Amino acid sequence: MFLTFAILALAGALALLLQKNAIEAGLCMALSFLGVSGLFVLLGNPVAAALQIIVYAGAILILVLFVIMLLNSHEEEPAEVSRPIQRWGSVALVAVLGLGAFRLLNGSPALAELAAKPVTGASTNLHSLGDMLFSQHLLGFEVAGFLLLAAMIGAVALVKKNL
Amino acid sequence: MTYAWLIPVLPLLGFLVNLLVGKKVGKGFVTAVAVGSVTLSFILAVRLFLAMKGADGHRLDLAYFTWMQTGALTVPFGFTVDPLSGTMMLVITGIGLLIHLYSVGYMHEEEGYYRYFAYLNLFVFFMLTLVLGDSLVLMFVGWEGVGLCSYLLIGYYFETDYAPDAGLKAFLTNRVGDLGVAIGMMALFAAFGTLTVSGILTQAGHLAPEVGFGFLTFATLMLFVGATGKSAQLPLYLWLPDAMAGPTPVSALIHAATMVTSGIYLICRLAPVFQLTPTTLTVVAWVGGLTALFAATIGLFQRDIKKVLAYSTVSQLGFMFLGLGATGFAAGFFHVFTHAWFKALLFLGAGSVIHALHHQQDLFKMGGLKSKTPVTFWTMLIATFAIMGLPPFSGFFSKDEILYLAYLKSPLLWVIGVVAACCTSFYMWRLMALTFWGEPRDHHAYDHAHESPKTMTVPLMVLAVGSALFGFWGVPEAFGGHFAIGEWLKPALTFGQLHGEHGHHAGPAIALAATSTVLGVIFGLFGWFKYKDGLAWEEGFIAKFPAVHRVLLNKYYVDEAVELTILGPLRWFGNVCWKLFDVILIDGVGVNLPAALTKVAGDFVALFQTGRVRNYVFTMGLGVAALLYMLLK
Amino acid sequence: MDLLSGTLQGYLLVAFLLFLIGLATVLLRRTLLLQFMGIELMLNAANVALLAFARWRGSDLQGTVFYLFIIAVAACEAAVGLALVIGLHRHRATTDADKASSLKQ
Amino acid sequence: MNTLSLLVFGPALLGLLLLFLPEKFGKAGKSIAFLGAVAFFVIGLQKLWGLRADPSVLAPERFTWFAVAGLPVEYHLALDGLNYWLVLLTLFLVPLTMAATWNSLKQGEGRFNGLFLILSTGMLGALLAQDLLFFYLFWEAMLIPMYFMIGVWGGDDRRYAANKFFLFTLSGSLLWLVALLMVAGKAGSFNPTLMATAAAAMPFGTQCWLFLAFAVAFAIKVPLFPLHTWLPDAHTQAPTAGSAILAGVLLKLGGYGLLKFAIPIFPAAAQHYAKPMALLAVIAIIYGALVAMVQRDIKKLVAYSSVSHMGFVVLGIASFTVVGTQGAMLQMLNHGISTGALFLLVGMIYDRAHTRMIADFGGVAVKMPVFTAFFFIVTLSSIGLPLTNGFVGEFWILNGAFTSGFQWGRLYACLATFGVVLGAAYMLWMFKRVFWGAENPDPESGTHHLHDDLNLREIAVMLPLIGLIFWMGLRPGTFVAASEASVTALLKEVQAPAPNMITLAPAAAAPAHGTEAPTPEAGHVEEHR
Amino acid sequence: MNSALPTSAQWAALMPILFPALAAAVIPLALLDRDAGVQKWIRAGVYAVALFALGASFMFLAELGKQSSQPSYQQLRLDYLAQFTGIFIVVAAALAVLQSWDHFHQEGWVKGETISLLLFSVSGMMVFASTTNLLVLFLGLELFSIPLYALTATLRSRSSSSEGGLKYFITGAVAAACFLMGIVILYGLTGTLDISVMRLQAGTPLADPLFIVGIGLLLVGFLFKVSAVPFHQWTPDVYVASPHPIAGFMSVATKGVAIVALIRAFPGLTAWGPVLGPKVQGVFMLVAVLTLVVANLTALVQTSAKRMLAYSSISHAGYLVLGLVAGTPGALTGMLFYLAIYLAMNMGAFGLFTAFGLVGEKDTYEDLRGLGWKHPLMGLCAALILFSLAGVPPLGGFYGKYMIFKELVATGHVNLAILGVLASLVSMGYYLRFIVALFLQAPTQAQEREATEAPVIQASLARGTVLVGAILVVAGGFMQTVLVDGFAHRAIQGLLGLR
Repeated sequence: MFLTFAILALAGALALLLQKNAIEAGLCMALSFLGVSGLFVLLGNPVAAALQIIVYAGAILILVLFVIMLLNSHEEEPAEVSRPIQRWGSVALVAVLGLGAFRLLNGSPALAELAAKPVTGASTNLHSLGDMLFSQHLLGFEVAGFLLLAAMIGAVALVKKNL
Repeated sequence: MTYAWLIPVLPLLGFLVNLLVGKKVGKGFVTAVAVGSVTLSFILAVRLFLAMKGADGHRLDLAYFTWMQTGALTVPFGFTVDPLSGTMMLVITGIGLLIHLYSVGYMHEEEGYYRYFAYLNLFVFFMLTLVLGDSLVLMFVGWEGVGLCSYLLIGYYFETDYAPDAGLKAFLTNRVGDLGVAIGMMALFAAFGTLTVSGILTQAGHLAPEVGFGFLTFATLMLFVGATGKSAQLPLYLWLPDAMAGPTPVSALIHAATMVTSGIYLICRLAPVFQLTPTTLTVVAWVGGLTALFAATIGLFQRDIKKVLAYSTVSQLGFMFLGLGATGFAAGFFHVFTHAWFKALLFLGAGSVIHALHHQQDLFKMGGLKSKTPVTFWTMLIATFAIMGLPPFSGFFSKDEILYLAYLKSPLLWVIGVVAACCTSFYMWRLMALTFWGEPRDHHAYDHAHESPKTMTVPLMVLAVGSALFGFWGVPEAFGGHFAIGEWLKPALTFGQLHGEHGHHAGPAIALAATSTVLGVIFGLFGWFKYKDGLAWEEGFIAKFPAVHRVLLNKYYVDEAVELTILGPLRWFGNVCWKLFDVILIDGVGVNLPAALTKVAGDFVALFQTGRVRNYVFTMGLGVAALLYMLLK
Repeated sequence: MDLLSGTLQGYLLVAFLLFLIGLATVLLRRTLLLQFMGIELMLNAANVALLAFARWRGSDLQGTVFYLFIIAVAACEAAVGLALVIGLHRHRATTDADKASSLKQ
Repeated sequence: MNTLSLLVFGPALLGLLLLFLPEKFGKAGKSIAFLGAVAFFVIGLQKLWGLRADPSVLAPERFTWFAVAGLPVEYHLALDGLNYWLVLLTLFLVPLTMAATWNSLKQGEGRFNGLFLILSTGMLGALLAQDLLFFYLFWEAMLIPMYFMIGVWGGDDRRYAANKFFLFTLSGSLLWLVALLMVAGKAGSFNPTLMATAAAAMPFGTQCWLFLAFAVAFAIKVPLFPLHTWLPDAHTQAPTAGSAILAGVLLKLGGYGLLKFAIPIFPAAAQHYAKPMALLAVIAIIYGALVAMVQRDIKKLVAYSSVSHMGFVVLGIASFTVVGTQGAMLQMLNHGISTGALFLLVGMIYDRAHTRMIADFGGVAVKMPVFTAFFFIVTLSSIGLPLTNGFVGEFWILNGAFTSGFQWGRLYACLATFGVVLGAAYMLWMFKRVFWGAENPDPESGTHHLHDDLNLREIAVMLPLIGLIFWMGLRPGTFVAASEASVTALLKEVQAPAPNMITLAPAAAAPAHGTEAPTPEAGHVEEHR
Repeated sequence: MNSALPTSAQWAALMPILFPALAAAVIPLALLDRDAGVQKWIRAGVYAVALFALGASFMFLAELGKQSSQPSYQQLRLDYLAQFTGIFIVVAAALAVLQSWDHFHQEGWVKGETISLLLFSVSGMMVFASTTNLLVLFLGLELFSIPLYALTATLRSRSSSSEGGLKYFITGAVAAACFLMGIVILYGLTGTLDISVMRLQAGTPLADPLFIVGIGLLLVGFLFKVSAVPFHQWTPDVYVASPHPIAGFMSVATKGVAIVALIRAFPGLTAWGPVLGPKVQGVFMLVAVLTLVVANLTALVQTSAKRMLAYSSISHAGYLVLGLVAGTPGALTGMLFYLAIYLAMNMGAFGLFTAFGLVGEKDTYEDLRGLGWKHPLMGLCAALILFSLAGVPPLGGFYGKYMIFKELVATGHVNLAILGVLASLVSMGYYLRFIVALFLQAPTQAQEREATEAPVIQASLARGTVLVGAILVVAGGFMQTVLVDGFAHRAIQGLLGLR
């Protein structure tokens, strides 16, 4: 199961990377999100899985697609200048970082120690989550509220029609 | 002796008064101030001289205040009057007075009359400081000061092209010499710990002569370098002929009678120290001898009457150094003394001629003036006899003493001296013949020629008397005298110390004197005969030996050589320093290049600021990778 | 250790790869909207790692709380980011990141 | 208010006020500044003159200013033998320069003089400060007013010159700051005495590096070859007042700093580097003179002459003898007077002719005899003619170097004398070309634009300077008496080698010694005392 | 489940943050995009509210400073360092608000949401600076970043504005993602979100490579906000695109809180153990060197004065990071002092543009020609501020550098100190260029003409702020003891537990 969802998530992401059409790329992203949410289920966290679908795939992605439609820019515009350094440099950079990540995962004793421990604890439920959120993380919650408000005001300020 | 300080200060006051108000108040006042101050000064000088003569050991030390005092260096401000400086003092004020008087007539038409007399007074002040100063530093004040006055007076006609150049040349050449004096002073200070003359001489008495090249030799040689500058010896004689650009009385006073002899005075002053350094004395003798010959040969074919006299002066100064170098300090000084009279006379006579011919200085344009300017003629004749060494005129005794001592030092030096003396006779008679005999070659000037006014002729006559008679002060024993001047100067020259006695009158004194005198007379007559009727002989000589004549006329091309080998390279090097080192290397490479490189580096770094956000992220990514690598390494 | 089975390392690998793919999208794609999606991917990657760690930390609830906040942040970024894209599109009629390079040097 | 504090900070306060004066009150501002400067001079003279025998009797003003993280910085102003005359010189030159350049500026006169007053605060503060960080503050703060004086009121190339001046000087002092912090950190204080103790405990190599950092900062200010190239530009481009005060006082701070801080803190290193320092000084003397000789601009010529003259100061300091150091002290004053006067004179002729090119002149002596006389006297002072001040300083320095405890002293002293010759060469050559000869026939020439001789104001400005030139030449003791004790103590403290006097063979031992003396360096020479 | 209302002590911790946030929430109600017909008194009211909120916040913080209590609420802890930072932010924001009144009126673009966003950002910064909990830290970071993204692009009539905003957004989001990833890794390996607990907690694998990567990614987030090289490239573009007061605020406050957060996260060299400590120091060293070199060199070749100031702010980050390299309490104190002066200098410097009435894209040196003489007071302030930026004594900027260099030298980093002074030398080059433009160059004829035609510039508030900046800069030069001992010293002592 893990492999399936992992491949789904990664394949979706990779497809997004390689996709020319913005809308199709959006759909690929949705696919990737689905894979991720599957992973969350495997991690015993159905709440997160649900939120992933609802908020990410449901809200954010739709927002992105909306904007794509609005701007009517489905296809990537042709490049004015090809920038091989940027392209191949980026590829190399990502490859090196990927290699590093791979080695890191195999070379970290602390991680191995942690992974070796048995998985304990029940899967997350909403009730305990709410409790936690409104007691120990009330501050964070408030800050997040302000954050959303600020983002809203910002977005409004930025896209009003009259210049 | 409380008045002693007035002797130099009076001329200084005269200078200040004339410079500040002279322009406005008129020539009468200027004359009164200038001549008056020197006259007073002269009178006081005579009094002081007599007081000194009566004093113990013929010596008066007058201390005024401490001039400099720091660390181990103490320089008092004070005067010393002894036979040496006393005699010089009299010569300066005396001849100075005469020349002041003469100048009243000579300069009466000049616009810068007040300026001229102010400078002249200043010169007297500095010259007196030089001879009276009881420390080397104070002497140096006078030493540089007379150079300054010489500079100012040479450049008196400052609107012209040549006079400022000549003045500059004089000052700078003198400065080169002064450099030697400065180094010499430092060396003497290092050796003796004091710079007062008495202090140095006292200690010098306890020292052994220095064989070879020791520290003292270095010091005395440096002082001698200074002397060559001031007294126009090889190789620093170059300025003196050019110095004739100044008014003629100046040439007489400064560039013949007084300032140029200060080199000899300096060496005499420090005679006990020079005694300790035979190497230096040898150098002095040879330089003197060679200068005498060298300048005399140049003098042979000069056309400018003052140039002839100038080279003659250089040559005579060479004789004096020859005398000093042959340990005849007294003899050298004797020649200074006699030369002061007859050379001043010659110059003033020449000035009189020039004045008569309305500033005509070219010998080839003169002629036949014997009758027009009789006083001038006769007085100059006396001076000519003196300079050619005809007995019993003054020059005979002094020159003969020098040649005799030179013979003792080295016969070759004697030969050189005699050749130079012969040349002297020749060109002097050439000068006389061209000026006073023959046909006038410039009729216009001749027709307007007239004898000079009294203020000019009286000094001539006084000087003529001096030229004729003062030789008897130093009649050598060979001629029945007892060299009185030597005895007189002895306390000053030996400072009561050991004095390297030379075997006086051991050699063929009379024979030598006779030889040189006869040769001199022969050459003098030769010159007179060849020139008394005109320029034909010289033209023939030029036709026969054009090269020799050209070389001599152009003074061996030394000026050109100096320009080519010293001044040119110096300027070139200055330019190199400026354009190459300063502008290109230090400023360019050292200052502007780093600045420019920084700019270029900035431009280069700015290239990475492409404005494309993907690049920014890429750079960040690289940064992350590098950072993680550093941390994990 | 088998990365392909559901170990902690496996989840982290997925997370890292997602992260890098997101980064690659930002680096390689010129369309601002795609770059924006890449950023969302990167945030998501963090989510995966976070929840995986939380699971191995005894199903720590803090992780899920954090996850909630991250989603909120992602939403906020989406709002502002998309607004910025629209703003730029108004002026330049483009969504090409490389063409938005008037500010430089 | 305390005297020293008043003298230091008073001008700046007045200057700041003047900066805010509106442009239309420029003339009034100028007068206020001048009166203020005169007042400060009078106050200074009145309070300080009586102290000239021993300035250190004046109680220092001292308290801890701030101590950030354990390193206290003191507000410490004090008069001592080394700074006494420089302080008076500064107080004297500021009003004098203002008066001399009364009509030189076309605009912003009030502000210019305001900056001038601020500059004088910087200079006085640097001279009086006894705490090194305190000194550093003034040292750097001086740059700012000078920068504006050059940059705003300067010649055509003023921006380049001002920037170069600023950055060049700053580069040295910034590196110096690092060294300063290093020593002060070790000493726990910026007090020179404590720093000297701390420095002495460091390895010799470190001391050398630190000394170099100190010396370079000061050498730039002096300026010592090859760090001098900012000077010609700054001098040439600065307005007259700027050049005069730059030459008059600012350069002195380099020599003063060397003597006051660099040498006492690193005595061993300083003596280790005495030879290279002296060598550079000799090069500066000759090089400055050579370059001055080929200049076409009078002001630039004078600027390079500064390089040459200040080389003497360094030579004197490097000699580590009382005579040489005292000579350096005196030479600093001399240079302040005579080069300051030269710049003022050049300014006077520039105001009339609007050119400074030597070739544009000729025959000025006919048109402006009084000016010529002044210029000539100052020239004489500059070339070190005896009886003027220039001679005494140079003579002492040369003597000091010659008898210096270092073996190279004699050679360097002899070489340095060439600078004296060259000095006469370039100054008099310039004098000849500008003042003598026939009047320049070109109707566009500078001489042609000279219509009037110096006015009373200008004569009044020059007279005190001329007076000082002769006073200092005749009675130098007045001006170095204050520093004699300080210098002697300083040299004793740093254990300078004893002067190298010569002992000659006495008469009895004559034959034995005579032959073995090929050079003046060897042979009879032996250490004396 | 202690979900009861906060106690009064807890309120004390919250109030300084809540005031700006509430004001920010209220302001849009009055003035959300109604600029066209809005009454002037409403505008004034909005600004007054903003200033009131900031003032209240300031009062609270100041009051806290007098007491010895350090109130906390949940993950929030208003210790002395937080108080210092809070005051720092509030002052910067207040100056920015004052300047923006003039600036936006000059631009003809007065919008309430700008002020609102600014205040949100202030709240976010305070949160960011007052916590050691990484979760809250992240939220604070986003709360101040996201409004700033929007603020950068707030002048939407200008195309460069939205471009700048977008660049800020993309780079910022990537950095935030890295930061987040770092937090997640750290959390995963230690099980706690509190960074101050983390390094002291038993069993923390301080030398584990994954842990180090977490720390590294955390560093990336901080360094991005500090705008240290190589995470700096957004800075100039964003500052140029922003309105002048906002640019000033960003340059000061963002960098300030990020530096404070760095001080919190890396208080001294030994904080992270013997392995990681030196490595982090090495990173700081490299970053500082790169920052000093690159920023100063690039600043030298700019033609836009504002862009130059942006690079200059990057280079100041370099000096600040040098303080971290030294890492001694003295150096950290010096950094705080530096920040205080930097606030005055940079708010003043950016305020100059408003004070001179340079609207739109007029921010090159050419546009500045001769202005120093035209406005003498501003000219003098500009000179003081610029010389202070360059670190010329006796101005405040010098002492900041002095304290940092002193500690650097004392800890044996003489090379870095030398590099630092050389960088100062280069920086002098470009500050001088600013001064040259202000004083040493006469305005062009076109500028003269324009100046006579244009209406008189009304910028008394902005000029006031510049004056305040200049006064602070001078005060920093002469009363450094008060500043250092009064605030910075105590803050660091409190942080390091030395009291």
